Amino acid sequence: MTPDLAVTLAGLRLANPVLAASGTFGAGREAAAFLDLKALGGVIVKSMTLTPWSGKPTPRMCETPSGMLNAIGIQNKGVEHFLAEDLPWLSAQDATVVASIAGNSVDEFVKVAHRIEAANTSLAAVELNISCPNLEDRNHIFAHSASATAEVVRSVKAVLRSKPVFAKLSPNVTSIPLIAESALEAGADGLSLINTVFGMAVDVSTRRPKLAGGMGGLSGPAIRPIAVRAVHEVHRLWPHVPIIGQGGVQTATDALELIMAGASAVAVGTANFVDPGACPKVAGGIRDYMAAGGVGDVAELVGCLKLEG
Amino acid sequence: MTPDLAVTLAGLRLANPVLAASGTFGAGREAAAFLDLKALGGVIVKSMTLTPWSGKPTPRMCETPSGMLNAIGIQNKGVEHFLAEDLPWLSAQDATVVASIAGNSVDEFVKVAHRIEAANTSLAAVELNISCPNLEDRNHIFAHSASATAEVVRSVKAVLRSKPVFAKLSPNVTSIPLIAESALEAGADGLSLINTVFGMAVDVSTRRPKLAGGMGGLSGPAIRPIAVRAVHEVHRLWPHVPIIGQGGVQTATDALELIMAGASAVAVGTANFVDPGACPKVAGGIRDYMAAGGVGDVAELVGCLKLEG
Amino acid sequence: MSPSLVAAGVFSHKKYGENYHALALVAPGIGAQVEPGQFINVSCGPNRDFILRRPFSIFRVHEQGSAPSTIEIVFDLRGPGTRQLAAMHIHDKIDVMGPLGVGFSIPQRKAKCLLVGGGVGAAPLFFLGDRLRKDGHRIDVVLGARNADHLLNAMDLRRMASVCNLTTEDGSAGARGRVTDVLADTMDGCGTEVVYACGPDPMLAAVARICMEKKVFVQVAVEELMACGYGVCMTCVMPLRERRSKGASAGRSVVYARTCTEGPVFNGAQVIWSSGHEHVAQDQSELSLGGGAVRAGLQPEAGAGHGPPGN
Amino acid sequence: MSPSLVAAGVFSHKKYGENYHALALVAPGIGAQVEPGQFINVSCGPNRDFILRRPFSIFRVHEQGSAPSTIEIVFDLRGPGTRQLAAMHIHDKIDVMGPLGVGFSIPQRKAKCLLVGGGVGAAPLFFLGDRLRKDGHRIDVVLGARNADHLLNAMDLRRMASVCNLTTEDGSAGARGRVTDVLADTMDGCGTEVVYACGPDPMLAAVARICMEKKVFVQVAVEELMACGYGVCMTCVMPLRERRSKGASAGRSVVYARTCTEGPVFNGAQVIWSSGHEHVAQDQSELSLGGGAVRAGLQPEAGAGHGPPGN
Ligand SMILES: Cc1cc2nc3c(=O)[nH]c(=O)nc-3n(C[C@H](O)[C@H](O)[C@H](O)COP(=O)(O)OP(=O)(O)OC[C@H]3O[C@@H](n4cnc5c(N)ncnc54)[C@H](O)[C@@H]3O)c2cc1C
Ligand SMILES: Cc1cc2nc3c(=O)[nH]c(=O)nc-3n(C[C@H](O)[C@H](O)[C@H](O)COP(=O)(O)OP(=O)(O)OC[C@H]3O[C@@H](n4cnc5c(N)ncnc54)[C@H](O)[C@@H]3O)c2cc1C
Ligand SMILES: Cc1cc2nc3c(=O)[nH]c(=O)nc-3n(C[C@H](O)[C@H](O)[C@H](O)COP(=O)(O)O)c2cc1C
Ligand SMILES: Cc1cc2nc3c(=O)[nH]c(=O)nc-3n(C[C@H](O)[C@H](O)[C@H](O)COP(=O)(O)O)c2cc1C
Ligand code: FES
Ligand code: FES
Repeated sequence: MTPDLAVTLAGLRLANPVLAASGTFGAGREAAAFLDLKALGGVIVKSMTLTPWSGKPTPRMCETPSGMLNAIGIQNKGVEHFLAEDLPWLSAQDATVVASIAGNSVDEFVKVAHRIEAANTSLAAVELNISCPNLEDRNHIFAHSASATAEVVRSVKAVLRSKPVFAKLSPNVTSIPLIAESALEAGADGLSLINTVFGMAVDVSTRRPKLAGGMGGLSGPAIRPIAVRAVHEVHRLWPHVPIIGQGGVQTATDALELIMAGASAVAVGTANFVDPGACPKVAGGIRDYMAAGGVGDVAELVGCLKLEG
Repeated sequence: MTPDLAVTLAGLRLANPVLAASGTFGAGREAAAFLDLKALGGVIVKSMTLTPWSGKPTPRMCETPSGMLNAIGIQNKGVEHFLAEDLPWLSAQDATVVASIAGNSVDEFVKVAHRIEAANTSLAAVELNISCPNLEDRNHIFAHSASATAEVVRSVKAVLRSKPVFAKLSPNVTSIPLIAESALEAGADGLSLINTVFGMAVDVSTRRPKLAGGMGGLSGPAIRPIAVRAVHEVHRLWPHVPIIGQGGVQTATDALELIMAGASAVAVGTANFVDPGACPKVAGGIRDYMAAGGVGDVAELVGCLKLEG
Repeated sequence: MSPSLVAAGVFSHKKYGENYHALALVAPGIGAQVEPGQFINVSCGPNRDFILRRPFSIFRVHEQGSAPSTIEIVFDLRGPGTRQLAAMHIHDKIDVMGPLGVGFSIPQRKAKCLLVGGGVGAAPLFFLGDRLRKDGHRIDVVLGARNADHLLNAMDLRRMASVCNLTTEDGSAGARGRVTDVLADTMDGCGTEVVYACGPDPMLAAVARICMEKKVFVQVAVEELMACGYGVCMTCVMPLRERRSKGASAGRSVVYARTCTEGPVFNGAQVIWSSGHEHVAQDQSELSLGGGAVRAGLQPEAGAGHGPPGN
Repeated sequence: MSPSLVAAGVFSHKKYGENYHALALVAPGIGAQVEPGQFINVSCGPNRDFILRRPFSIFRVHEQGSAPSTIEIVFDLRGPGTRQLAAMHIHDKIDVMGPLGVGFSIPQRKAKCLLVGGGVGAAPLFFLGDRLRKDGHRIDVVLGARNADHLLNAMDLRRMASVCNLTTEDGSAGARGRVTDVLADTMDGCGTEVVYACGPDPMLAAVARICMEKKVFVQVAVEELMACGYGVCMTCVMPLRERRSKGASAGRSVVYARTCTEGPVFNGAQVIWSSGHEHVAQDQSELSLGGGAVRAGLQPEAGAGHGPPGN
């Protein structure tokens, strides 16, 4: 029996459950030097905005124990560049592509969604990166508010009718289920859990923050327990909602933690920086685990966590 | 010039700014085999409750990248045992002692505070561990609600008039400053930042959570960036509020990150498990840093972080 | 003796069969004072995957004339920590905390002692056996393992034992089966008065049950996950039945005792063995309530034992 | 040539003076194709303190007859990564990604080239010098460092250079002062047509300014913090002045270019050097707005540049 790694999340069909996380794989071009993009479950491209964004000043990253902080500020060339340059190239590679949308207002999200819908492409799905400051609400992060989350999701879903939409939630909230609930009520087809954890580091010799932006987003193995918890919390309340788990995945074991907690697929982020071939390696390890344990379909593992003695 | 490491936080006088964190140093007895308790800035004892608590089933801990998860469930022998057995012993060692109170209702906090006030001891201060489930509010954690936080603080302050009270906040909230504000308005003399970060880990061979309790609290170096961020967020809004920074401190550099972000003192937690002498070593390293840089008084370093270019 | 932190030097590194590594350490101050059943907590060197020390029982103590005695530990490869220890060479330095815990109690009068060990868990029985023999007690042994390769240094035990019964699950050495299959007969045949057992929890539970049926005093050395090893973190607890005489709480009750400081050796009759993941429910209900284990289990939104985390 | 991941073998490990380690690596596929100014990204082994690779310039390439060419890197000890590399022995394996980045452009016609280097940052000038000489260009050198001990392998540069001026901050070798103190005179004396500079940012900024005043083409190789090294993370960016001709955005503008893929070699006249922690404000204002840098600075609750984090 060859294990079946294919999964479908709210219409998003993946050959295997391991995607590259947004912002850690560009639009696949650079990584293609190292691997065949078809070997990935999918590529979630760097978040795109309505107009090109230049991002934050440097230094934009620093390392922390088993992790890193980043404050890139979503530097990207905008949705038009994605549609004109990146997507056709990705399609030519036969890659499964998920677009990620970011913006500083609901209107910006909607306009990007509109462009994507109008372009009527082979895009497989859309992720909403709502861990952005909402300039219309005193810079509060969309994903930190149930109502702002709902507003973005509802408005995007109103124009983007042909693709499954995943809301990517922030772990920096009191209750992830509360935000998840409002995203789902607003029509999200699935959830991505989690974006980076807010953190900060200080250079004690210069007495300055190590990031020019002060605070940054913590990623890497250090946050994996937080991601597993988030996926578990949401999955036990909505077992049928597809979740793309992410946060600290480096190995197949890490991915299986998220899958058993309830993720139907996982995204690999920071680990791509060390090894552009991380995603297919993780998928291969999941296949080995399934083969060794006689698991025929990866779906059997989703949320299989046993809680009671 | 010998650097002056003594600090005073809202009347809490410490010979140096490095304390042992609650729950990681017992009541000092076991660690006393390895070091002189007077060498610590202070000992924050394991949280105590009105009656003895037995804690959660095992396994209660697991390791994660650069950190660990725990779910002890505040196993302790209760306030009477503390007052009758631990405190007299600690006082005989000339240790500076901070009590930590926990409870499952406001009433339980108040009753413990009352016993402490009535005992009229040499206790230096009290920390409120409000990262406990509130049984009167559907198990919600006190520290996750501004109003519940305020109620605990206000009620305790009403009976505990002779000691400074530090509210120990949880990082698992959307806005730490919002909770801090309500703790301060309710009369907290200072804040302890941060308690552990909620997380979870899965044993993929047994398909069970690695902790019997499912979720647990993440501590250790992995969470240091989260602690530094929390201290910074609160300090920049209330620069005069004394903060005991904690989360991932292993070395003097780690402690200085928190101090520069705005902590007047730091507490060392998980690092005590590896080295019971961690606190005085951290204090010694701070002294070396000050001597090398010509810093006379550690207070000069508190919040000295430079944000602008 | 109270524990200390010592920079120990690796004195020798041996292998027992395919699976077991033994490190002898020059650990000044520890070797002279350690008791059978006690353990040390070892820093395995810097590693990304873990931050804590690793506990190991004292396998043997070697007197070195006037030089400090060396202590020996034996271990199998489980994860990153034991892998790093297995890469240690003579003269390497290892940061050791010890001696830790409460060891076995030694009979006051001459007694017929049975040592029962499973796998590498048998390690402390060697040090214990040496001590019992020195004190003039009769020793019998039941040693079990998965297969012949995993029987820990059976030769040494055979030398000190009057009767030495081996069991392996695959029958590759001794009787096919588990130590508990031959335990009752061995006890009867030897007239055993005291049993000392170390090994995996399910084995210890079965040994304790058999001993209790036979009303033979049994001491077990348990292995629990430990964060600190010296008594401050409360991760390593075992539920014990206790008889209290004082006031309101008089009668039978259950307490969580710290394996690292109140153990790792316990009276086998007192231990409440877990069945699978969590401890036997009817015993748990006797635990004093708190924000932790039991109450949270009653909350509808959290599965039993799966309440909000509490430190 | 597109980069690849290679398990490289350590071929030799030398020291230059007290401070610099040089590792020659057999890195099949990389040595034959790498260009001066390119770099490799090295996994320094498992470590608790960091997870990312460490970038190093190609210091030299050694032809090995029919065997694959070896590449050499040189580095000083800064933190945990370089400490681990410094502990590498011959035959150890190192996981290497490369070749990465865009190297120096070589003059199309014979030219008088001046190489300017500071500290260990001078590393890529050795490989570049070899190439320029092979192509028949004249080479002059200005090499500076803190003290004589930190002058990177000055002998080698002296051999290839027509003029070689050394500077040290303490005067322990060459002229007392900095490379920029002797740069203009050297350029005048040598009739320099192209300048290649590597070293710390403030040195590069000063070199670029002097060259721009003299209207001499200057290429700089910068070192920025890098998370990925191959173009996907956007951490390593440098602000560059760009001239655009297209449509609405025509005119002068500023872009953040990736050091790892669009650099590390840039036209020195295009780079906007940072003054201290952040980049010069008036240039920043020309960056296209977004959730990031500039707008957040306008928000009252967040200090300039200290807005909410955004990935
Ligand atoms: C008092 C005491 C004495 C011990 N004596 C010995 C000994 O003499 N020889 C020996 O080989 N081992 C002994 N152990 C177990 C030993 O501590 C573990 O094998 C070791 O910590 C594993 O570390 P690791 O990093 O290699 O593996 P990890 O990756 O930490 O663990 C691998 C596996 O081993 C299990 N494990 C880890 N720690 C323990 C533990 N403390 N007890 C039981 N299982 C554990 C884990 O759950 C996991 O499944 C003892 C444990 C205790 C508490
Ligand atoms: C394209 C490129 C080429 C390089 N070539 C060389 C070289 O040939 N020889 C050499 O010795 N070094 C070179 N560096 C710098 C080298 O990468 C760092 O010294 C190394 O990463 C430090 O790692 P560490 O773990 O030892 O120290 P860390 O603890 O990571 O850092 C120690 C200190 O060095 C600084 N640092 C770390 N990384 C960089 C970096 N990428 N650029 C500048 N400063 C940094 C840190 O800010 C910190 O202050 C190059 C860097 C880049 C980007
Ligand atoms: C440098 C960097 C840039 C990122 N950029 C984005 C982004 O543009 N959009 C987004 O939704 N997430 C972004 N992320 C978050 C990742 O997609 C991922 O959710 C997070 O890093 C956790 O996964 P990891 O621990 O595997 O990295 C970024 C992360 C990093 C480290
Ligand atoms: C095993 C363990 C038990 C703890 N028990 C308590 C407790 O009883 N009360 C409390 O306020 N905090 C408790 N904490 C939290 C610590 O005091 C500290 O805030 C936290 O661990 C972060 O610091 P660290 O990263 O240095 O460990 C506990 C932490 C650990 C690891
Ligand atoms: S291991 Fe910490 S109390 Fe036993
Ligand atoms: S280092 Fe990642 S884009 Fe340059």
